[in-house]
Amino acid sequence: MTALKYPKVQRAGRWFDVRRRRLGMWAYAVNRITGIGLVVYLYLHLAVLSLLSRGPETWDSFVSMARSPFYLSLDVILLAGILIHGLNGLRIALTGFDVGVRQQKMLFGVLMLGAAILLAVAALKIFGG
Amino acid sequence: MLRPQIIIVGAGSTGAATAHDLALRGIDVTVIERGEVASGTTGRNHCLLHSGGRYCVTDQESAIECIEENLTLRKIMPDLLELNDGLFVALNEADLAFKERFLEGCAACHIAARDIPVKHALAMEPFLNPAVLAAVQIPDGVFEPFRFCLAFLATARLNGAIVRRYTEVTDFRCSGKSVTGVKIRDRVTGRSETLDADLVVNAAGPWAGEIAAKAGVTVPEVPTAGVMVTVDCRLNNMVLNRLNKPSDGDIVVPQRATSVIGTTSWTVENPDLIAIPPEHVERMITQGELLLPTVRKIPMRAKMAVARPLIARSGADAREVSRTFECFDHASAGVNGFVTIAGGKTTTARAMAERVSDIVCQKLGLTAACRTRDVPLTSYRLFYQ
Amino acid sequence: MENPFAEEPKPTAAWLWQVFTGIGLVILLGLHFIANHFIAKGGLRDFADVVAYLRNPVILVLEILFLLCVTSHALLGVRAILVDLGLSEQAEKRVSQALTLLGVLTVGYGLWVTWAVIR
Amino acid sequence: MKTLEVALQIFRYKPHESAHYDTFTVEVAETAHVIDAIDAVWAVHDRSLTFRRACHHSSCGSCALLINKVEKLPCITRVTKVWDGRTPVRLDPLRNFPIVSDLVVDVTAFFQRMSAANMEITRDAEPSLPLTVEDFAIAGVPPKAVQIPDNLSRFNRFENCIECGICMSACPTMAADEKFLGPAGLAAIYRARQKTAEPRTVAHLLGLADGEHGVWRCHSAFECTEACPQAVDPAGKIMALRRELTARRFKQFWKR
Repeated sequence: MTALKYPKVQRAGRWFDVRRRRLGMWAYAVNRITGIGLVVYLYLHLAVLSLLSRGPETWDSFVSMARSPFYLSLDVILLAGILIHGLNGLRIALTGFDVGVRQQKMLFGVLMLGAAILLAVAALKIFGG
Repeated sequence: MLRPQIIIVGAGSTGAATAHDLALRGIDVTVIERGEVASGTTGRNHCLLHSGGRYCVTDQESAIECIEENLTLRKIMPDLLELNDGLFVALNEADLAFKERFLEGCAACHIAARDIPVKHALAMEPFLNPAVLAAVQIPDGVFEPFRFCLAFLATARLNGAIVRRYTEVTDFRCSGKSVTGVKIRDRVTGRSETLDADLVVNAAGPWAGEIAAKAGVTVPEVPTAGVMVTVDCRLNNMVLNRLNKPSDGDIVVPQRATSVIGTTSWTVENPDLIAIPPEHVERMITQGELLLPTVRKIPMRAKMAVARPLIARSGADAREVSRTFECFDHASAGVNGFVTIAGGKTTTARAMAERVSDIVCQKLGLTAACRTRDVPLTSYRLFYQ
Repeated sequence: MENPFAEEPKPTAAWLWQVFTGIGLVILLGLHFIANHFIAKGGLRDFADVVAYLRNPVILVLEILFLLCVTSHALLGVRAILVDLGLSEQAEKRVSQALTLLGVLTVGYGLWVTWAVIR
Repeated sequence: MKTLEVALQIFRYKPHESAHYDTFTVEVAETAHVIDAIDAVWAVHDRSLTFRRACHHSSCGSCALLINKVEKLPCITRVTKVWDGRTPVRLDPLRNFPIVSDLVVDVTAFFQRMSAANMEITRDAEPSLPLTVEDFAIAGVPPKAVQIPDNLSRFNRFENCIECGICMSACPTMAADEKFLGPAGLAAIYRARQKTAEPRTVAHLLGLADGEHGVWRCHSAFECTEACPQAVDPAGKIMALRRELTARRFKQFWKR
């Protein structure tokens, strides 16, 4: 008897599909997306740091470029990713040790609110100098 | 000589238990079921493991069968039963007057019955109507019909039985006056084929008449529907019965986190499609309320209706028809190699299987004895593995 | 039929490491971010500043710890995503080996950059 | 009897034909459940339709499927809850299971997982009536203190888990990782572990859950708990197992 099985690729993409799913699923998807983004950033960052080995001039010219508003807004996006991933990570750690499991949705809400506030403060600081 | 091939039509409790019985006797069996296991009458069961108390006054033959099988099932499927006993409670003077007859009936049928203090009953059943006047505790229990059948079939399969689901019987192949095979259609592949059979056991419940008609014989069966209503909270630990003759809505069976109130009774034409009359549902709630006053406040979780395969006895109404079973050897109507097992209830499925298997063996000239009383069943989960 | 789920699998500490490095990151990344992008004038340090900063032994230890934490956390995360694809046992092993190698290279590179700055 | 006409768009698949949807319109009682509508399609329109069902009251767990793309038990889902009067109610087989035919899925892998822990289906470790606030919350009934006198035996009761496979269908991890023990399988290990204090059995049960594809594979999406029709809370059980496994690991570490 030949049973119908959906292709692996299609199934593997399910973590991405939040349609008709609930808050926990969104948290999972967002965590993954920010996680992937942060890994990419990590290696970019490490690559940029190699400029340090080329001496003061190279680095300082990079720093002056990176102080432009365009780079600063990229910083804000980075910070958003870090805050979301980090605070959601706290939810995963806490619930993973059986703390606040029943309140996980509220926990997520509170943590994301915290992330938003921190981001707003940080953005003011970044652009306000 | 080739090993005899037996085909069983229907994988409800009777078919499943018969497959197990025959397989245990070393006979090759194939079960043909048109849907999922227990998708007919057995599935939509009240889940009551009868102690016989319900019939000990009106139908002692059934009551004795029930208590015997109740004790046997405790041995062969101990893990599949919720054994909390049952209470028969009196709510008015008429009920109270029935108590003596009930206790006598239980004694006559060897059903252990204890007349317990009302205070005691209310302590065990905090949601029971506080106006209760008397309570008798008897060894009722709860099973789960789907897994009940799966366990029988899983064990049968370990002993070589074949179970074909989503396969329906379209016709019989006859040679002269004997049934020699079954024409089937697989509803998954769409293919039709004919299976050889030395004997066919018709265990199709309320559809037994329809199957028998394909072989040109009749079964005196009355498909009788009943409505059951499930509420969204478990209100009783034990099975609660009204202490009186069986009537509509006089029993509440707990099932997992719910309570199931049942039942009504009316004759139906087409057991495939039964419309649930809203007034029957309302009657279940009104009657259930008498036993458990909280019932009406709880949201309804499900309601179901299914036809029971009661055997007709001339002139009797549905409640009076005996709940016992009967085995019909259609050789008496001129068709060989074809027997029907009908009536009965899930609690007595093993006994029905024993009876029909004895007849099968006798017809085939085999001497293997029934062993289902003592052989414990394997895990129902193995059916799907 | 053999039941593949009835056998005890090899225990794993991957998730626990992910959580512990994650908790470490919340602290270390917090410090790293505040020190390098908020306290520093204009959100970034110039070269001389970086050198002075990293020559502080406490900072140096913290930054190296941070490097270890972030690398393992990131690569454990990548590994989780890859394992989630439903790999064969063989492929799972190869993914682990490749990511371990990548981790060692990453940390080595990080240490080299640090050394290049403070020497 | 008040009736309504409902349109069902049903997933169809047979090994000899390609997958597609068929739409049927049936008349059912206003108070009917989705299983009654499926039953009517089968009884009136198309006898080749295959679907699983037995109890019609959420105790067998066989009828689970996707109603409008969400995992539900059609036996306890009212037609009026999912039918807006226009868009056909879409019925699909459960996800993450091989599809045998139409709405029938192959549950072998699910029951293998349930067999691993060998969880009994009766439980006796706690009072059977809904004595906890949570149990009452399911029923929408305010909690009421119920005291069972000590001299009365405690009652046993069937487990809430009806092995319907809904959690396995809802779990995003299960979708890709076929080796994942899954919500119900892990919850079963937790229940079996709760029932015993025998050190070797406990070690075995915890050992079953301790692998790469055991408790640690869960990504805390909590979809299983959200979808479970029986309030089993598999995600909560996974987290409880994680805590015990973590504690055990620390203890072992310090003992060395």
